[in-house]
Amino acid sequence: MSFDIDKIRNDFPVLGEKVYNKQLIYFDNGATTQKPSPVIEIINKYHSKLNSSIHRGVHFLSDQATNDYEDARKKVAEFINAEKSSEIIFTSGSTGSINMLAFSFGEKFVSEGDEIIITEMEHHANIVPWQMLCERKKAKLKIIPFNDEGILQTESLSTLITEKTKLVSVIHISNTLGTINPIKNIIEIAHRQSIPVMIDAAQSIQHLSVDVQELDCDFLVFSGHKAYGPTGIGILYGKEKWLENLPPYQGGGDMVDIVTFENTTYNEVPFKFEAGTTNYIGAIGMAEALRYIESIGLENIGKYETELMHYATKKLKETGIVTIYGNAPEKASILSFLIDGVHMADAGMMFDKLGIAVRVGTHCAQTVMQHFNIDGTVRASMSMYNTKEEIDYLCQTIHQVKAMLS
Amino acid sequence: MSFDIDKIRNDFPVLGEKVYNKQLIYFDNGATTQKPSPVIEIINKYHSKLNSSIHRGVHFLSDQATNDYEDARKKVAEFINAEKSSEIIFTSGSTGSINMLAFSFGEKFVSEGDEIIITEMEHHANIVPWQMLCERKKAKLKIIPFNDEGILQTESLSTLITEKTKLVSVIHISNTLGTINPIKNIIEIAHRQSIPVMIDAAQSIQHLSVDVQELDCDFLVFSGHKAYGPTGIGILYGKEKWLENLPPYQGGGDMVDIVTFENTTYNEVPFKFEAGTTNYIGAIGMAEALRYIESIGLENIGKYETELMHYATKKLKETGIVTIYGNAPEKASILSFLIDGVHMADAGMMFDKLGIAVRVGTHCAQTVMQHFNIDGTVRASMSMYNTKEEIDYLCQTIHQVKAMLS
Amino acid sequence: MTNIQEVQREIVNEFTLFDDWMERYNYLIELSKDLPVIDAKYKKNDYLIRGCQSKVWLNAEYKDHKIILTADSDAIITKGIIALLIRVLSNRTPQEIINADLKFIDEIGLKQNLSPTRANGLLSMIKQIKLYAIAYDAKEKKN
Amino acid sequence: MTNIQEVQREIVNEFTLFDDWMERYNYLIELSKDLPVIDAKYKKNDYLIRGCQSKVWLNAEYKDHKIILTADSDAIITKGIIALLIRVLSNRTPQEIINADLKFIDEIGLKQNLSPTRANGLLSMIKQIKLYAIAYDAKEKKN
Ligand SMILES: Cc1ncc(COP(=O)(O)O)c(C=O)c1O
Ligand SMILES: Cc1ncc(COP(=O)(O)O)c(C=O)c1O
Repeated sequence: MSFDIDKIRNDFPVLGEKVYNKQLIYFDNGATTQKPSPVIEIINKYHSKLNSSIHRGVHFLSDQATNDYEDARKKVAEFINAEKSSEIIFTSGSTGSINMLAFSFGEKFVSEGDEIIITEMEHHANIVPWQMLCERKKAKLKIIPFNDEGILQTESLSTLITEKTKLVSVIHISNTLGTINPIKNIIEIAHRQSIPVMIDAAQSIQHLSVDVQELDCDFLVFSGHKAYGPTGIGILYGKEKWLENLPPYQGGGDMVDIVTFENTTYNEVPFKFEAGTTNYIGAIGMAEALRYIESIGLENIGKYETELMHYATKKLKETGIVTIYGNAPEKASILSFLIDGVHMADAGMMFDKLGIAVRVGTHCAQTVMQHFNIDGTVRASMSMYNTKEEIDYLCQTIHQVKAMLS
Repeated sequence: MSFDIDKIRNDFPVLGEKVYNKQLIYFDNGATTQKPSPVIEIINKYHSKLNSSIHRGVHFLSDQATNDYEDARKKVAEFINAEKSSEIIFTSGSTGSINMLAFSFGEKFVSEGDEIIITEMEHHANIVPWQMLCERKKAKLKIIPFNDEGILQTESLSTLITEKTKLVSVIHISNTLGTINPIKNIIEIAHRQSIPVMIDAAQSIQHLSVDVQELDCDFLVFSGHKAYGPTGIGILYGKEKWLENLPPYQGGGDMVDIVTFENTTYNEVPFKFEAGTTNYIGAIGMAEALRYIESIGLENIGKYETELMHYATKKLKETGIVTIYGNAPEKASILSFLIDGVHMADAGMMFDKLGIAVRVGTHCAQTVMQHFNIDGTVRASMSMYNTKEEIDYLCQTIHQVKAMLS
Repeated sequence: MTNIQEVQREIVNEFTLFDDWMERYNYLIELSKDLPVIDAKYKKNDYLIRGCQSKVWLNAEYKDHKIILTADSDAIITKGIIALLIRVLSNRTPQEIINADLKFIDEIGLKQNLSPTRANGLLSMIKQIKLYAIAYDAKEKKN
Repeated sequence: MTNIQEVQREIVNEFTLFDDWMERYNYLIELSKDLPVIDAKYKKNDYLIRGCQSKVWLNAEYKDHKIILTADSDAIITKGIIALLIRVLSNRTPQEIINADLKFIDEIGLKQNLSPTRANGLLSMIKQIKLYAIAYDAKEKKN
């Protein structure tokens, strides 16, 4: 299949917009991706023709919405090759998923003195829920460090694991350094001691093929809005054997079987974890986004984005005035950098006015900044619809920024 | 202001749809309401022109989205007359809101032997989170009963309250019986003993004017999708003095101030309670829906819906073959009933094929069914876009159903 | 006796006669009346297939290498659909049931009743029948 | 001395000369160089107005019924904006500051920098200046 960048760009209406009279260059894909027309249209269609609450209705619209919602679940299962679609729980996003897991897993399996292992390069979403759990349960958080290249020191994992270790939770692709972590290896090491592993795939699901059965991960999370889908929807994948054993997170409609004031029994998996009216339109939109990804081909996308990354890295280095943070050999199209002698905030404001949307700051990964002893970086995160021309323009701009600001 | 039903119906594209070749009659508004064009359009516009992650960006799109998101917060605050917009927390829905409160309030204020008071007519969303909390903390759930008319026995509240009572949580309008509960009175009684009160306004916010300052409630929740807005978004209102004192619910991006592995400090209210990428497009859509409600006028809506309710009640009674559950004098446009001698499931299937969307079952309020010792009811819940003609057709259909099924 | 395929075809043919949903339902209501009454001793919670809106009781017996199904429901249309299911699936060998592809449900427009929305026990009922068949089949092979 | 309104008008006039954003930024960068250097003793965490992307240090002193502001930032454009704020707000009475409506920020297109997105401390800085003013005003009235 050929990769038709013009066609792809055409599928994303926002890319045609101008800001401050400049053609928009959207390099903030790590924060959220833009939406292709099929996603926009299905949401529109739902709101205009079909909207109806799911699961409990006995009427046509409700049947239709329920079927589409459950089909969305199947699509997600298929996309990550889950064994069963009941292993897919719809949540509000990656953050919602990790919090759900931290609570449910924590209630059942974590007690005083136990340990959870994460890495030094986690997004706050994969730090704070575990810290909160540890505080509640008097458990301990342990950290796999990374080196100055941004490479995870995986070899330290086996020494970090003790008989008190209950879970290992690892970011697949760092949203700041771009590092693609060797999660298969990590999962193997943890499994040797029978410790379950959660993968934060928020930055990887849209970039490379994730096969939960092949990885053998126990849990995996990602967000709809970072994979060309709508906001307010995300996924918690869990192996059936785990989900069956975890207590529910939120209580409410749909997640129950029989409710009495004396005793309430819960619905089966996955419904047990989906309390209340779920964001079914979000789920349906998300499935459409995954279909869109499939129509382009994840392999094509990954290849193209990697090419962009290599190109951008080379070009940034050629400016001679840029320091890149994160230089792992296995890297996705996320580039964190600073222009020498220029404050990131100044750079961000200038980029903005020149039409370039980058992110500036800690990228919700303050521990990464602490590692390098910096306040933050400028981050350009590239997607399938970005181009080399856009990268060229960014690099030109860098010179301009430098000239003005120092 | 006149109430132009034709114009209103025109604003809701789905109402023009046919099901099984019959004109759709949508009487399932208690489950979810349909969306007017301005809401559909703003979501569309966001997806096509503006989408960008909020709060952390320094670029144009992100600024715009952040401003619109924070304006949405102001709109919600204004709509319920909150003192400050920082008292408005965006959640995933009423269920998400109640679970957030049950956790955060429970962590801080509820311990062994303490009591939470709810009513016998709660939606599961206002039962199960408290049951889960009570189980975790070994606390006790106490129940304000209702009588066979569906009237809450408010007078029992003062005897239920003890010094162990930590919170009273009450449904404003019953999603099953339609009863409008005397929440002002309940709040007064509880406040006399300095006990905070949460109001579940999921069914009232779209029907009558809710003024949190006048009510003096401590917390209030509702859902976007039941008030003509999108799915996946809801509100937890809390008085500032409470929100400042409650611990966060979910951990992640945006809700933190400084994150280190040793110690994490939290952002200020309301951000402390909004972890991760929030459903900002949902929030913006929700605000648009509230604006739509205002453009029609909540008073006009309430008056019209009450008129529909009285008309429907009269008509249903005139059939002579219907039993209505919930006959409180103060009632919203929610009608639960059974056709004598006809199973609700049979009735539901027939209504469906005749184009009428009603809900059949327990409506996530099993304790209400237990009260009446029935398996469930048929529920017709009416909105501003329903008409007397639709009610007439429902009543005709009831005769047809009865004739066929007995 | 006609096989599962043939009975399904029969049913589909019967339903093509109907112009609208009310006629179809009328027919299901008729069928519900013919459903052989299940033995009272099976109308207990142990035999109940839980559904949200209507109750379905189901019993399976094994006679002469065949599974005999009896059932009931408190809802009439559901009972009519059950009557169809029994017509197709009762008095069959476990293998026949295990392999049965119940296309007729879709073809006569009742597929909805098997969607996860319709918590009326029909989907669970079919699952339960297949489970019985698997169990009797395993037993058979053991003997 | 010109009053707050007049200074704002002056600034707006200056900015109308610029055709594009780069010129405006250039001017802000120039201004940043003129910002009187804050005393080193105030460049400590106690005087820091926390922002996500750039740091702002602020000190307020009260002399002859007027508030004297000094400030600094590690980001240059932010520093330029601070210079404007100080030009408008420093050397004013508490009452003047309390009542100040800082329209110029919007009018010269810098409103964005006060949006909750721009966690660069400017919004907090203005809040902090107003808080100082309120505090000194209260003190004044007490004396
Ligand atoms: C009274 C009441 N409370 C809470 C809820 C739960 O709302 P949601 O499903 O939007 O979370 C509902 C809606 O079903 C309701 O009617
Ligand atoms: C690696 C990683 N994990 C988790 C998250 C949180 O995702 P969300 O904000 O969609 O909940 C993000 C996104 O910011 C991320 O990049």
